[in-house]
Amino acid sequence: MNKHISALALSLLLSVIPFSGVNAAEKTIRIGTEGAYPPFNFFNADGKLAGFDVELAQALCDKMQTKCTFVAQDWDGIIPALLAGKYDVIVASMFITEKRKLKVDFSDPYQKSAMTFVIGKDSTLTDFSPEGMDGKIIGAQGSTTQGDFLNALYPNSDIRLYPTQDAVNLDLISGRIDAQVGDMIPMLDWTKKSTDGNCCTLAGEPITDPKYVGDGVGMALRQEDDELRLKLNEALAAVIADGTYKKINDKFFSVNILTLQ
Amino acid sequence: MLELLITYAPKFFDGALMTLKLTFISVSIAALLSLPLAILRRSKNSALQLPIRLFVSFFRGTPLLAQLFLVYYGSGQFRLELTDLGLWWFFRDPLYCALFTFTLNSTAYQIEILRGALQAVSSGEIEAAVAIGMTRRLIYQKIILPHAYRIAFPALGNEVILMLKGGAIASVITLMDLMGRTRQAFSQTFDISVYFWAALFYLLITSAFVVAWRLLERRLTRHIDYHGVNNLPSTSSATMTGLNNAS
Amino acid sequence: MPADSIALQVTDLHKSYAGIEVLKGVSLNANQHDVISIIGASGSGKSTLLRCLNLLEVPDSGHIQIQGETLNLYAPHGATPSHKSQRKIESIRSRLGMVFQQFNLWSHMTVLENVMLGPCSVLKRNRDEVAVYAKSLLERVGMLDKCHSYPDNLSGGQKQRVAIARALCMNPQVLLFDEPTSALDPELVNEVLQVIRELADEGRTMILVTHEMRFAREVSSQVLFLHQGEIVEQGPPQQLFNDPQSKHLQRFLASVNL
Amino acid sequence: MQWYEYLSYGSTGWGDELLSGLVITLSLAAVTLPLGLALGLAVAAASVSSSKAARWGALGFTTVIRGLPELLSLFLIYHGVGMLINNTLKWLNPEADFFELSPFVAGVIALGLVFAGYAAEVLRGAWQALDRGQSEAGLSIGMSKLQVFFHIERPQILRLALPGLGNLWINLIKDTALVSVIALSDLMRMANIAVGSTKKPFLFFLTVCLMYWVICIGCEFCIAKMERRANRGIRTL
Repeated sequence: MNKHISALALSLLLSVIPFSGVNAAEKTIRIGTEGAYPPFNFFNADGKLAGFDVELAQALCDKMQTKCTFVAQDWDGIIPALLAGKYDVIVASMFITEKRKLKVDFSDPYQKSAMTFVIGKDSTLTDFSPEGMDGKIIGAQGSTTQGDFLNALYPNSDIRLYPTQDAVNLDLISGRIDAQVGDMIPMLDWTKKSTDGNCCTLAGEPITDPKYVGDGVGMALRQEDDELRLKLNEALAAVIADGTYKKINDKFFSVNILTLQ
Repeated sequence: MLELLITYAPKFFDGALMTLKLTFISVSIAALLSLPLAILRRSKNSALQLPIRLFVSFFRGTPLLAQLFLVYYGSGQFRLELTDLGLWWFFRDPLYCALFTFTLNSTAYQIEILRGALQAVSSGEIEAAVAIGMTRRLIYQKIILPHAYRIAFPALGNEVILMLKGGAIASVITLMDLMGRTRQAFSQTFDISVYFWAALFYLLITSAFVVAWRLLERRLTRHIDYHGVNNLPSTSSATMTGLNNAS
Repeated sequence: MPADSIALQVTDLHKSYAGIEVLKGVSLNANQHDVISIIGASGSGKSTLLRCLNLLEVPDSGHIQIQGETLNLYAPHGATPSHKSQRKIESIRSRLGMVFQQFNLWSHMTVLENVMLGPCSVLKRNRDEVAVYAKSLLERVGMLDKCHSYPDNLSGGQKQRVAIARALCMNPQVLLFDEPTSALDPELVNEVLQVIRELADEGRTMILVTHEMRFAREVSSQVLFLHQGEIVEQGPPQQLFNDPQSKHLQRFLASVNL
Repeated sequence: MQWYEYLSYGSTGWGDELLSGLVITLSLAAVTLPLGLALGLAVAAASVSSSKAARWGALGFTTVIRGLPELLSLFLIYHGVGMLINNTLKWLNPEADFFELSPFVAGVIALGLVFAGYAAEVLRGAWQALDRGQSEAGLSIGMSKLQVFFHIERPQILRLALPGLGNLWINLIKDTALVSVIALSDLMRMANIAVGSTKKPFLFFLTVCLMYWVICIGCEFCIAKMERRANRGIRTL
């Protein structure tokens, strides 16, 4: 009797642990995001993930009528963890770049991409060309397109790469860095909406060179997951068409981030 | 795998230099600070002793990572006050912040090491010096300190290695040390072998240091009979034990 | 001599360390109630002989026989004994009580625990019975009042008396003493010798390595003189001490200043 | 907002998040300890065994573990072992689902290996410092080697190794902070998240420092008590 029960338990255990959710129809989609990139994805004081990315992803899941779980992952390891199968799709406002396309596939863009310089309000900087920024300290989040952009074009500036965008913001507030380069929308949001972002303002022309900002912002998937990618694209088109996208957009932003108009 | 090394070797090399710079500057300053503090720590006057004990306890009882965050990002919160005090230029620089934190941390550990070593100097030797009329200062100079440093030498070597390894967190405040370069290279290649190369680099540095320290130790302690100790196959590794926390 | 009166019989024991032969074929017989003293200069192999008897050192070759159990050793140098002979070795050891020069009390156990561990763990005897017996032995060596002390709080003489009680508690057929008083301060020697003397008077079979010549002379039924790994002379104490035959023994007795 | 409101318990304050991080930190350390200790004991046994291969293996293990920064070991395990397991699973069964090496498990493995590397040295030192006479006394009354180990050597090794192991335990608690870098929601990471949201780095980092400090002092106190217990009857000067 006991033997039977333990055998049963064992087989249950085996079926649950390594091969969880083999049944595709009932598969939960695991969504990876960073959780340190407000207002797109961040932890609220409840310790829960929130933000535009999170709400949009939830809307997509509702549309596809599947269950979704969210997983937070440091930006540095966000692609390796996808490849290792920690989650199935990254929804973390990731730019669609050529370099990333070597490793992952992207959905259709769900935001337009651009980068911008941000400076303190009392800053006297006006020239953001590589010459103008000679000898200046510029911060950006590491392992990002901003970092690649700075490393490639600003060899004479002191470039500092931080583990999180929050950390860059902190050091811009404290004046450790003269300027930072960040994604247009979160920077817009941070400087306009938050109390601590009040210190700072966008500066210079938006940076839109597709070499660095790519073709917009997309959801990243493993290259073999074509089926999920197509389903997500379908769902994305649907939530844009039925106005859900606009509702979420307006909850977080004053501009339409799909078009940046 | 080798290609990767060739591409990233110059950056690794830069990073290794930064790692060495961070370690040796902070350990050296800490060495200067820790001796007077260790002597004060042994004083019977609790007004002198207590703050040092608290200092040592705090820095040994909290993670280096938390200390670094506290100093770096914490000081950023007090920019105006620090500017008024004329200190902001110092705390503005991540390198200074890291050196400051690592120095304080290493000082705390070195105080404990020296305290133990000072205690281990036998009272008989000190009495003998008192008996021939040596002054307190002279006794410290000629008897206690040479002896104490000889006792502390292996533990101080361990402390340097702990700092070298502990310093690998410097990249969280934008310093591109060996670990920082490694993480950067990984984020560009997603190739796990980057970490293996970094491991090899670290092992090379630590082993080279262990050997150098042991040679130095042997030179400094030539007069002590090491018969049968130096020939143990395990002493090279024993030099690296983390036992310098022992109080 | 009737066979059943033989307590321990050792034949042709050889032992070398790193090519140097320390025991060159030693044989000895201990009958019931014998007290055998082994004397000799330091380095003559006395302690090695005793340690070989208890197999703390495994002899290279020879036979050890103890009431019903025989161990034949033909092992090549440095060979570890097989599992089967390991069991036999343990069984032989449990019948031989050993008292060490350095006491070797277990410092993490109380006096009583030290005495009780062997019977409880090796002989698997009932704890309560062992406790009663252990206490009676401690009383006999005059240590009952210290039975809950730890060894580090005892004097050397007290430690050695506990060590003797520990050996006795195994009910050994033969007691081995390895220079039991050499590590003691002079004023503590007598309290230990007194205990050993009482054991001899009781008729215990004992083998004793000692420097206390006067004591050896008083308590021994037989004395062996060991010189460079060989037994040069043996016999009753009066004969050996009063009428030494060999030059070595004469020289030795002169040097120890009886 | 006042500082104590930031630390309060509830949906506006971060007190509850910090406490949940503390639970993760402590459970990580508590799970790691027995595993690290067992592995350390095995390595220590190998380093004093009669097999030359085992001795060299143990020496290699301790040298590598103690020559690498803990952070690097953590990354190696987190990224490397995860990849290894997945490749093996894929190879065994191409249909297999991805196996996720959670940050917690990666942390336990990495910190356990680090702990074992140091603990092996402490235990080996204690083993070598044992008074051989005491083991001989055990053998001399016919105890088997196993009995000698269990009744005589083991308790004494523990006593001799306790101060060293105590230090390693405190180091382990502090090293758990590194796991925050690989996305485990431990105390350190919760503080980082709170700082990101509130922009009050000094307050939160000081708070976590004090929390670690209190834990470490508490542990030191307990270890001292255990040492006193273990040293019953041992005369120390």
